[in-house]
Amino acid sequence: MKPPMTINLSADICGIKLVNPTILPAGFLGTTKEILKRVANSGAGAVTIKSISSVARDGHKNPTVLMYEAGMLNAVGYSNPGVKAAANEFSNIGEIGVPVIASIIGTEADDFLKVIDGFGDLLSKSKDSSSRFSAIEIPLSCPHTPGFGTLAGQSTPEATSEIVSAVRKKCGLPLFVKLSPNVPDISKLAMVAQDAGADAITAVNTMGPGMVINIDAREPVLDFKVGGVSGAALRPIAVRCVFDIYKAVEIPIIGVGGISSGRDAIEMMMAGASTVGIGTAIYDRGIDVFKGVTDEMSDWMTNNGVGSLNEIIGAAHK
Amino acid sequence: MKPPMTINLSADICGIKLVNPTILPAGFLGTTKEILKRVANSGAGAVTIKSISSVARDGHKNPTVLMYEAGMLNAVGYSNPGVKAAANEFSNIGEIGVPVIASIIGTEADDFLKVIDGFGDLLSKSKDSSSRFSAIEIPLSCPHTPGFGTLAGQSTPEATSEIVSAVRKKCGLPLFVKLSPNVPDISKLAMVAQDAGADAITAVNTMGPGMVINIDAREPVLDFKVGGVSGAALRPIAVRCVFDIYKAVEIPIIGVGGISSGRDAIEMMMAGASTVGIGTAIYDRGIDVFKGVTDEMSDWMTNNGVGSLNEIIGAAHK
Amino acid sequence: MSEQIEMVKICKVIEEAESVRTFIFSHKMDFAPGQFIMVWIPRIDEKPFTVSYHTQEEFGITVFRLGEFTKRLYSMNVGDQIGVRGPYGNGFNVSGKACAIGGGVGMAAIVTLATERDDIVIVQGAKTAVSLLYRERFPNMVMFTDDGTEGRRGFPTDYLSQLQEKHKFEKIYTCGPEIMMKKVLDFCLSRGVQCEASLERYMKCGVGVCGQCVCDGFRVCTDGPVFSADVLSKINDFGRYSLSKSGKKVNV
Amino acid sequence: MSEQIEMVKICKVIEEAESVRTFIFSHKMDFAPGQFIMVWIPRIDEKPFTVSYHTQEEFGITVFRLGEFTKRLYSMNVGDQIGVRGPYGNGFNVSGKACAIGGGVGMAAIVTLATERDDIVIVQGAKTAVSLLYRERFPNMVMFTDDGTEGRRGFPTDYLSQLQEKHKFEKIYTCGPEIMMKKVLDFCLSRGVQCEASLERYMKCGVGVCGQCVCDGFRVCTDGPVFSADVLSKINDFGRYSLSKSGKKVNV
Ligand SMILES: Cc1cc2nc3c(=O)[nH]c(=O)nc-3n(C[C@H](O)[C@H](O)[C@H](O)COP(=O)(O)OP(=O)(O)OC[C@H]3O[C@@H](n4cnc5c(N)ncnc54)[C@H](O)[C@@H]3O)c2cc1C
Ligand SMILES: Cc1cc2nc3c(=O)[nH]c(=O)nc-3n(C[C@H](O)[C@H](O)[C@H](O)COP(=O)(O)OP(=O)(O)OC[C@H]3O[C@@H](n4cnc5c(N)ncnc54)[C@H](O)[C@@H]3O)c2cc1C
Ligand SMILES: Cc1cc2nc3c(=O)[nH]c(=O)nc-3n(C[C@H](O)[C@H](O)[C@H](O)COP(=O)(O)O)c2cc1C
Ligand SMILES: Cc1cc2nc3c(=O)[nH]c(=O)nc-3n(C[C@H](O)[C@H](O)[C@H](O)COP(=O)(O)O)c2cc1C
Ligand code: FES
Ligand code: FES
Repeated sequence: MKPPMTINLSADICGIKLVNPTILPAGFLGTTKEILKRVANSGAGAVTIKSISSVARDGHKNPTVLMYEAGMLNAVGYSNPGVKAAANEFSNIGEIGVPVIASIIGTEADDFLKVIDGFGDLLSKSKDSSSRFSAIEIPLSCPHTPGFGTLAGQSTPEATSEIVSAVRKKCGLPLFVKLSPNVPDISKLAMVAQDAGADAITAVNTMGPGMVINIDAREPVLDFKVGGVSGAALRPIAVRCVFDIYKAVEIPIIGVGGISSGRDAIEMMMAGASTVGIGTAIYDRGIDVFKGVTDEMSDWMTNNGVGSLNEIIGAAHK
Repeated sequence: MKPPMTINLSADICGIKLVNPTILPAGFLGTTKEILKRVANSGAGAVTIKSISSVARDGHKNPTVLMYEAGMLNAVGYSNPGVKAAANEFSNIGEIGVPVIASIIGTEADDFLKVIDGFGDLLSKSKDSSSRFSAIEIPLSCPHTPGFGTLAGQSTPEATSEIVSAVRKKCGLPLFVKLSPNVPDISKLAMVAQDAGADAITAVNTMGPGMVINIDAREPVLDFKVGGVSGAALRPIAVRCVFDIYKAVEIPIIGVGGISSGRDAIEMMMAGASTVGIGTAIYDRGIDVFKGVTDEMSDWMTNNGVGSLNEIIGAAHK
Repeated sequence: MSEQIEMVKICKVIEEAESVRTFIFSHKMDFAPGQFIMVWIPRIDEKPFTVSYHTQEEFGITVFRLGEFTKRLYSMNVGDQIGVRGPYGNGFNVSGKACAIGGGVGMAAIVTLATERDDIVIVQGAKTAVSLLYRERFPNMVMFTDDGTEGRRGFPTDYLSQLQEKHKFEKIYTCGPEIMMKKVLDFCLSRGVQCEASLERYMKCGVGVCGQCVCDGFRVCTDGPVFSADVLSKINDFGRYSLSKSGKKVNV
Repeated sequence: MSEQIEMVKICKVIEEAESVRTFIFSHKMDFAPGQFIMVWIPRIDEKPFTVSYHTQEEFGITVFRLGEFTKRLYSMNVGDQIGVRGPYGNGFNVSGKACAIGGGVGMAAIVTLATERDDIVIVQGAKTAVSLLYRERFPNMVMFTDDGTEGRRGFPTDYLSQLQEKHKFEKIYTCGPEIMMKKVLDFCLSRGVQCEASLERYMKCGVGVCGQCVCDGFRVCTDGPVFSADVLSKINDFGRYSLSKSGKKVNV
């Protein structure tokens, strides 16, 4: 009999150490420090705050979130209390206990810089890593909020380059650029982001947008009519995006889209992701999904004699 | 008590009369006249032949089709016997008993014309409608076959315009242009197709492409690695595309993507489709899905006092 | 019902009090007292409402005319259609000799609980007589009004010791203004009586993903809305903060 | 197993005849005799194979070394991995006193049927002695060889009347070269004996959507591969045409 294996699930993204590769992505539950603590305690390797803009936004009217049999649609519309309130909420960030990623949004490059200013020391590289965010993430890819993401043309190579460069100059923390799957050539965009100074690519944001109509009401269900599609529907698209990006760039990838089991997480990592985001699966599996996925990964690794994540990352390219 | 309602399910697309709005889309089962007869007898209002190129193609190696929990991936790669064999197979086309749509493909505009030539009288408007195809469909939108569709740039406005114009000049039959959901602006493309002479828009082809990796094999499952995504995963995207196109053009729309129930079909029609394609649902519900969907539509219409499809088409825009 | 919104027609409207109406739908629903549904008025908004009436064949909600959304809902008539999804959240845990103390919107949760457990002592507090709810459904209800126009004068929480002496409750349920619930909780903790309170927070998704309704590390929509005393006593936000529509922390 | 491809390891290899091997996998499978699975060799191809061996804990396939794909498969060893999905298709309908006539690849379906129904008379035809399969598993098998090197000389179909006189079969199953199956069918139709034949067609999806395997209005992968006499007698393509990889009609 073989001796029992030691499975090492620790992950690394741009030098940030995670006890496991699962990350809470932006927009899920990241409204307060206390709820992020709960997610961390439930097993997430890292967490992301809900995207923050310079001033408060109410977002779209409800319904903003909608389940359908193959996933979820949402048009939350970036509701957030603005950077001032957020900076206050996330002071003493070290209490959360795992690395925290700051997702920030803006309409023009300048807006992103205002948010960085607003967070002050929380985004200052010179601070001790336990008293600040571990990384900054800029989603250039929301498909349902006028003024932001794809609706504002932020997913063109030109805009991506401009915004990434500006943020890069302003903030010394690891910079993650979150891309949309709804672009003609995601590898190219990843290369543009890399060249402009991104330290990692987060792939992907929601796809579409899509629409669900309630036929008895004869109306689209989401108040904004259309919303980004996440969950199982998105997974094969996200896996293909990560696979393509892995071939194109040197920087690591955070794979996000429809992951809900250990097998799904391993699939995404074999496509090339170094860590994985888990959002929509919280709906089905609860906040414990992070521990569930990690346990399932560990079981598969044990059964397959795989001791560490390095043997998995990019394995489908060989 | 109200008198029992008469439900009229008959549909019209470019003057072609259908007993009901369900259509077998290209690529499903359309290999022989006999199998199309079976589909027609199982309740389809119209059927489409598997896309035909000027010369025979073996397509991609297997696996070419793959189910996953939210839909289907395929990279069939346009296997087809070429137009000569197809013209032979589909002689006496009237036997099929419902309108038959000829899906034709090519790499350059010229190739499309060769296929039209190859079909001869079967695509001649001067022939009696029961001894020829009822319409011609050109998919400019396959996401997984080198030389065709999106991989050949056929979904740019320029290429769309060029190919549609060329086919328009050559063939007098109603011309359906099938679009990809993976384009930056599908309304614009629909307008370009309309301006170039399209009589209807078929929306949509498969999305993506996507990828599924078998983690135990550490390999993408499809032999072509990536494939177009259809089924439930695609439905909200398809509904949104149809909704957008309906606002943009005057010509009718054939709505395709993830329809598997009467409610799904009505949803697609409320978004703006005049008729609907049903493909992937054959996997779950069998060939009888056409009758099933039609019966379910009829039940809903009865319960909601809706007598004809005209009251449904585009209803979500009001 | 389920995750998908279902359109349901109003089959009955009951005038409960000034600016308060109950709407009944003839629609089956699997339901436990304390759960809520999301109510959609197309093109307007979608908001959470406690199920206040429930039989084998019907369910109902009680609407307090407040802002834009409830004005629309309040003015609806028999035959009008709304969309509903749910029910969501947990329900009350029923056990032992119990009392249920409610006020305002909170009474909705109290009455379905009392319908299932007819030995529960129901206590209602209101500003004034015309605001008292569900009097016909529960003739034995113990009533308090701030102005003494009906029942006893004052807040129910002022008489907690007295009630407890008399009935020796093993458990007290409460749903209503958070200040009232906080007092009930403190009372129960000091007396070693079990307690469950149903919280209200601004909600969006209703299914535990958006983070809008959080109260410390809990999602009111999914982990609640009913919480037990031992959890509540650890929730710092209880009685203090909630998140506004944008996510800003505001005082409750 | 299921719609998802599962990777399974070869746990045993059996030499059946010249260029024919059976591969056994220790993997459970819900299965009815006559069904097939799709076998995937990553980066090579994926093709249909009849399940030729089935117990509670194991299943197996018998591989005839023919072209590119079967050469690869044939040369695999214990511990090697392949992907499988399925089983697909219908199975045989078991009833009455029966005979099963097979030849070549077709024997795979015959033997799992005979394993479940040990009263079936098995008849095998082969070119020559070394091509005969499964002799150890079924010592009572009636054998024919074209060259008379083992069993009777000639085709099983030449002796159909004789066999029928002797055994008075209520039903005859057949799987093998289509010309053989066509003869069995014609015989059964003329004698009023029930008949089921298992067809082989080029397959791609295996699940009834691509149209590659069609035979008149039927999909061999989903409506078949087993068809009854009344259906077969109406299929014009049976014994005549199949579709090549591109979809071209070719003679069988
Ligand atoms: C679990 C739960 C159960 C509820 N049950 C009932 C009920 O049975 N009957 C009833 O009349 N009301 C109930 N409410 C409150 C109700 O959802 C809103 O108060 C109501 O929709 C008021 O909205 P408005 O647009 O009319 O007024 P607004 O002027 O928009 O709001 C008035 C106040 O209601 C609250 N509110 C508004 N929108 C929401 C929202 N989306 N989620 C939560 N609170 C909100 C805020 O505190 C706000 O200050 C419940 C709320 C929750 C969280
Ligand atoms: C329902 C069914 C059950 C089968 N069971 C077995 C079995 O138990 N054992 C076995 O050895 N073979 C079986 N086959 C045939 C097997 O799938 C192929 O013959 C085999 O893969 C040969 O492929 P090749 O690449 O080695 O040879 P090739 O040179 O490619 O093909 C040889 C011949 O095999 C047939 N063939 C090839 N590919 C396919 C395909 N994808 N689908 C169907 N026929 C094909 C063609 O008639 C071709 O002329 C079965 C086929 C079907 C349809
Ligand atoms: C309700 C909801 C809200 C979201 N909000 C944000 C957001 O604020 N910022 C962002 O970058 N991504 C946001 N996303 C996208 C997710 O972070 C994630 O990229 C996407 O949902 C795919 O992952 P999943 O399938 O695991 O959910 C949101 C997604 C959902 C469903
Ligand atoms: C296996 C398969 C083969 C297909 N082949 C073609 C094709 O040859 N030509 C074409 O225009 N579309 C083809 N399509 C796309 C379908 O016609 C249809 O647009 C798509 O599947 C969405 O509809 P559905 O979700 O109902 O399947 C194919 C789709 C599948 C799944
Ligand atoms: S309302 Fe979204 S988490 Fe509770
Ligand atoms: S193999 Fe595709 S329909 Fe049978």
